[in-house]
Amino acid sequence: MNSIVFLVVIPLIAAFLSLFLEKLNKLAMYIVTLFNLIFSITVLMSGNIPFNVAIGGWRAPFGINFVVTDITIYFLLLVNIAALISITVVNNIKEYQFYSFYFVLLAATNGMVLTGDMFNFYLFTELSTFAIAGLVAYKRDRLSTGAALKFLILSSTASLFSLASIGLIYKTLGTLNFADIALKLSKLNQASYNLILILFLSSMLVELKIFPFNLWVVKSYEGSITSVNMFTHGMLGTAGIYGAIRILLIVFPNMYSTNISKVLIILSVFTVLIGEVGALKEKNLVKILAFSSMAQMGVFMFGIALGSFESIKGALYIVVSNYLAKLVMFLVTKQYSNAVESKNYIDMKGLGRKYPILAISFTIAALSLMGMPFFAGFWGKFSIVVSALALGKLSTIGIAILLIASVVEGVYYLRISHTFFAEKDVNSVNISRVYSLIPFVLAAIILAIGIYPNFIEQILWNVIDEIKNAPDKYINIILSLK
Amino acid sequence: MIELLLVPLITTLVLAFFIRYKRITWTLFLAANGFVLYKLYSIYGIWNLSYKVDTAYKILGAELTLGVSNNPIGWYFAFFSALITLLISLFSIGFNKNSRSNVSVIWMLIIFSNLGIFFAQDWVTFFMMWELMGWTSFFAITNGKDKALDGAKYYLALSLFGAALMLIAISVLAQYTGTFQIFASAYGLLQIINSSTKLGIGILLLFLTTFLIKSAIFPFYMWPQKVYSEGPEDYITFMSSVMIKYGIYPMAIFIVPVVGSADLPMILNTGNVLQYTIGYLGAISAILGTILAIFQTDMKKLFAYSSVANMGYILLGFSSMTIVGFEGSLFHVVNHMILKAAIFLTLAAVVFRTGESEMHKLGGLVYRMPLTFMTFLLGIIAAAGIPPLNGFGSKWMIIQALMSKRMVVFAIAMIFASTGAFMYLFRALASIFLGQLPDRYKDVKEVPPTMAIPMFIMMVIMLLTGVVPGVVMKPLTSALKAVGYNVEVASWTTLEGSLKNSVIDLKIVFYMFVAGVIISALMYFFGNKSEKVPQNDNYTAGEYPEEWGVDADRFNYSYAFYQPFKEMFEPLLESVSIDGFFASIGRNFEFLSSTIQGLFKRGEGAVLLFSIGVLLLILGGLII
Amino acid sequence: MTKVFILSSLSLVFVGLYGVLTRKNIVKILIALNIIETGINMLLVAFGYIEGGLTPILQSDLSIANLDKMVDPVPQALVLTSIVIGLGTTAFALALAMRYKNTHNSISIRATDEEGVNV
Amino acid sequence: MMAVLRVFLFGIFAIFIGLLFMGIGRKVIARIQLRYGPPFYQAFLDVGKLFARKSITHNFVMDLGMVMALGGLLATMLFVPIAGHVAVKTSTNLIVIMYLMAIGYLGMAMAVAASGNPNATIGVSRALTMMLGYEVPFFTVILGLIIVNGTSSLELISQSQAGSILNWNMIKFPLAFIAAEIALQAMMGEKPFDAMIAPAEIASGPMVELSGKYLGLAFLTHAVSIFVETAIIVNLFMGGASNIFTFVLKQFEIYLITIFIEAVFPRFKIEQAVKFLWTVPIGIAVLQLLLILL
Repeated sequence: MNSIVFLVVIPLIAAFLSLFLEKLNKLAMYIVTLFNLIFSITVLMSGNIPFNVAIGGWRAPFGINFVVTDITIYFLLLVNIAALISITVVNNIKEYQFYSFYFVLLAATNGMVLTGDMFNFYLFTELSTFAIAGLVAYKRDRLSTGAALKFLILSSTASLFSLASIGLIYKTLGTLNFADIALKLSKLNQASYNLILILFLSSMLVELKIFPFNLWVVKSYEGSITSVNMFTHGMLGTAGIYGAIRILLIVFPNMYSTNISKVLIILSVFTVLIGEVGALKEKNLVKILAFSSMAQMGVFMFGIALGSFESIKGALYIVVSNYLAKLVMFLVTKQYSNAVESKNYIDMKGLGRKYPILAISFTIAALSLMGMPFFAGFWGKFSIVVSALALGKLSTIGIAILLIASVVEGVYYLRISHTFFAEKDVNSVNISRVYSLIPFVLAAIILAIGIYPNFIEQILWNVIDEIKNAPDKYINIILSLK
Repeated sequence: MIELLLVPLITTLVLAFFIRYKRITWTLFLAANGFVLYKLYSIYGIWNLSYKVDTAYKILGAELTLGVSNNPIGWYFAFFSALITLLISLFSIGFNKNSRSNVSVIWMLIIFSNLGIFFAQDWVTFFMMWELMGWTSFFAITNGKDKALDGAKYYLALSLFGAALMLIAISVLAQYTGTFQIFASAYGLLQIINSSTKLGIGILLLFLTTFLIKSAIFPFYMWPQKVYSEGPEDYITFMSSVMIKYGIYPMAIFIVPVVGSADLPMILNTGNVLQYTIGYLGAISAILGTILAIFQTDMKKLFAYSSVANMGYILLGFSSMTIVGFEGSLFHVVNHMILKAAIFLTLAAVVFRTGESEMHKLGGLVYRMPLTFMTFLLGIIAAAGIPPLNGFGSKWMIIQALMSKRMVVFAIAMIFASTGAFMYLFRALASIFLGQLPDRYKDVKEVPPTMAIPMFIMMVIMLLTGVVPGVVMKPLTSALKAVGYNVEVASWTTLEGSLKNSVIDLKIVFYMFVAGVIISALMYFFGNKSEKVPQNDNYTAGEYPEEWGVDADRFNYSYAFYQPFKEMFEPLLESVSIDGFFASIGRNFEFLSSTIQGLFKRGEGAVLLFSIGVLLLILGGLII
Repeated sequence: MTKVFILSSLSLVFVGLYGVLTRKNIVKILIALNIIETGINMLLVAFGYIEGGLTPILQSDLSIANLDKMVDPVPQALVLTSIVIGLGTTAFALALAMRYKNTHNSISIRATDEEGVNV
Repeated sequence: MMAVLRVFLFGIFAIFIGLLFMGIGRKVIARIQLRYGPPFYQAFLDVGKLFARKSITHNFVMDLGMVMALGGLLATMLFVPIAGHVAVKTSTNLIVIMYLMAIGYLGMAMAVAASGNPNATIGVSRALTMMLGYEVPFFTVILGLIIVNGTSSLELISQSQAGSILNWNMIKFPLAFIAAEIALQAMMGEKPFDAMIAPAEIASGPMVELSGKYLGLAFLTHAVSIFVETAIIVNLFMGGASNIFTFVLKQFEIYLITIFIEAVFPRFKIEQAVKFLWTVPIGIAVLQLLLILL
């Protein structure tokens, strides 16, 4: 399966070509994205997962390699599906820059998920933030320019930290391959281990939107167009989550014996609190979604930081629910805000009565984010709560605060849903019913997971299994150890 | 068993499809409720019915199983709530003819959760249904109206908060007992209380708080008035009669058995600490609810507080922890369901015809809506707990239980509340229906038959349960017997108290009342004829103000009805303002929210905060 | 010698960080970022440096025999890549800064992003 | 048939005794106030005259309410043991009696409120406020007695005091008796607790719009309520009686106390009355309750 490289190469070639394609860019965007998606599905179906591709024939610890395991392929699919859904809302964009940046983003996020090498991960991360900054700046007004610049400065600073961490890893272990690092890290002394982890973590937390690394979030979301929001959420965000799972859980599993995991618990609780409370008074729907996605990442991080397999499973449920729900919400926001030419949700009053499917999808997504039963988010919340209560005082206090924050979340989300359904005449507004389709399907998936979790449970256990048996399922495959 | 849950669910989908056709939806709604009632009737006595779903979802190392089962007490709650719901849904057909929004879809979903709550076999199922009920209520209350949003938000926040507490409680309990089954975990909790008291009581209090929130007991008594005053009236009828009992049901099957058999420190040899906690909460709710109800000017708010007081009675009955008190409480649950439904239906009818819910703007409606008046009259007689109607029996049993356990404070609170009930109930009666009819309501008509029939049936039911309490007590006592309580199945008309020689036969009470009325009616007919004259004949002393070019002013004494009384209590009520406390929580959150928004709005400190974050991590990782 | 390299590169990092944190001018911030980057690059090169080592080019048998005396080439390759990335970032950031100047009429990072408000 | 006759006789008896008491009461008050006063049978004459007059009504609620008022009180009266006799065999439960009494008051209140006169409604509002004032101390007293006797049956409580006068609850629990007496004063609506009638302020309050047989029914209601209330006190505190004559005599003693107080006291404002009822009699009753419990 050496052809897996095409997932990165083809979008990169497309990025170059986009300079010349002009009007064909949109078509190219669809073709490349579909290619990526279909290719990933083929890989999933081919049945020879897990496998390891050594680029240029250099064997694992020395060369650059792409790895495809269960986790990889699921996240690959998530990234590419998000890409496909997001580009459906791209219209009337003529500038080739947008398309170039998009292709770069696609290549970078695919690369982030595929790579088995620390330095490449850094490179792809840098590339994707670069692309996102460019896409955020697309609107060319004051807000988006400021947001993009500030995001760029923050992420460059952060990436330099991770570069330093990579240098340290190379200095101490003499390798940059994930599997090799994982194998050798345990021999490292505690202080160096912690320093490496801290430096790397601090750059990764920027993408994971954890407070206090997340000051870019709200501005970037507010300043960019909806499709870019969906890129940020569905592609960059998902790839970042993949990074967190791969690197924290498989490469640095010893983290849980240090105090860093406790600091992470505290930070994630703060993130949730700040995200939920910040959204309480907000009127701009996009900003609300930004705050909320921050909070959801906090919940995810909380689950990861707890470190029990059940809580990780809960965190993964949260990822799935947040992934689907936010896509739905951005799609709905896009349609509604276009219709009333405002992002203030109060202006969207009454739209739900005329276009109920969009509003119902939004409500379902919101309920899932709130962790309501019969929706996907509930299983995540339930797992995290149960495991948090078993893990001592800090996590108990943490989960209590998290639950109270979810009350706030419930209030502001259902307030929005209510506004959609409120009584008001909205005859002048017109939205094509076609746009209801994707939100509806996504919302139906949320509902299906909520009611019948068996299917997704199986997949998540595969993921957990890989984390649990990392030496067998990941390290040895790559290093071809028997 | 499963079709009982599936039918409401499928109906919800169908209703959602037909949401724009009111006639179809409400008829379907009625039919579904009819089916539910019939189904419930047919599963009476088959206590081994159950339905289980095995999921692959792993929690606490085991795969989760969700299940519903036909448990006797749950059946008792479910059956009577289904009966009331059926009547309300009949009323709704007429009531919703002109409404702009259609609440039936979300209401059907609530009925689904209603059945789920009453039949849940394990805490997870229970919790799922509980949460479902919380957010669906939010949408049902607002029903597209902005003015209802505040109350609905308040309710939502409280129920989400309660659900969060319950989730914690369920998880901790499952960790220690290893099971999610409700009855098994009750036993487990008892053992936890006996081995490590603090933890056990902590879990119990978490559960209790959740249930108190839903049943509007003391610290959480504010939501009914906020919600009832703005929600759609027919749904509010359902809410005030049925939904407010959701907190009582788990208390009856879980809290009461555990508290009753736990080995805890006693107070004055009459009851343990938790028993008194429950009792005091109930007593405060009963008294506070009564006093606040007396001061309301909005009739829906008045009856909202009356609900608070009634929930207080039920808690008082529980706190006695005797079988009579327990039976009395459960009996009062159904009685309150019936009489509150009857009262709120009449209020809905009044609002339907006049569009007004401030009592002092109404008056004299008895001239125009006699049937509504009669229903209301019987409703308030029942609510006041006056014998030939149904509120009496249960209140009597509760007082008996309290007296036999020598819980004097609670007994006095109970009497205070039920005497106070006369005050607010009569005030509502006088202000809405009696007195002089304002000119603007001259053309008000009696409600149409679809609305009149359920009201009439309500009257019959109230009288029936008042005179023949066996129609409720027989299923109740059989249910209690089926779950293992040591009780005799009650007879049709007698109620048994717990003191010496305290068996009352409500049939005799009714006969005596009839005898009294007959004697008095004889007196009445014995007297000389009376003549029916219009109000002004007497009121303006036989003169005709129109002739002098002035209109006869119509005024009722109804605005500051209990002003002297209010002045007595005002300082007290101002000093204990729970509402202010909750409002200040809301304000603090909003202030915090603006601060956070400010932080994220500028965004230039990103790198600084980033560095702080790194320092924190270093602090955690390297130094500590 | 390596220690001197490491220490000087670390001091560069902190100087740069100080610049990023305290400067208001965007161009100065970007310069400070570049200083950090240089520091980190130097750090990486220093990690691979061996005192008195050989150039890591395989040209004769002699060099093969002295493999362990060779300077590690990997960090240098990494640094080359990261310099390229840094260049790209700086260029892009400067382009954005130009637009920032146009839209905000200021190159202070503290300029408000709200529409229609003059600085 | 026998039972029906019995019930009927009890009713007539109560009305007769009540009216007689009212008449005597008026005479006694007049004598205390150094007036001559009407003859002791004046109440019968009044009622007779009122029933013979034509009257006016505004709606059916007035008729219904007045019938309900008298009917409710008569029903209550049938539950009260009179010298050991009860109209029908029941457990003469005190709580039932207390609640049944309320239906009479409710009917009365409904009828006068339906008359549409604000003065009447003001009167009712005061009466109900007063009711909250006296029910609480009265119940506190009853609660003590119920706890002592372990029963809420009025008949059993009165039987437990059989024998010498020292067995009377009046002697055993004097504080309770005092509290009950004060509450009784309010219950009967006599001075100083007659703010609900207050002719000078609100034109006799509830009675303002009543005429003819409606007023007559109101009179009868008042008569029966006097009978019932005094009978309850006699049963509770004076050990009932072995024959009806003694019983009525004891009732009369109780009524006389009320009348004496009525004759010499001015009127409380309504909030003063409630405050008084919630401090003095409740304090006494609670003291008694504590003595009983501890």
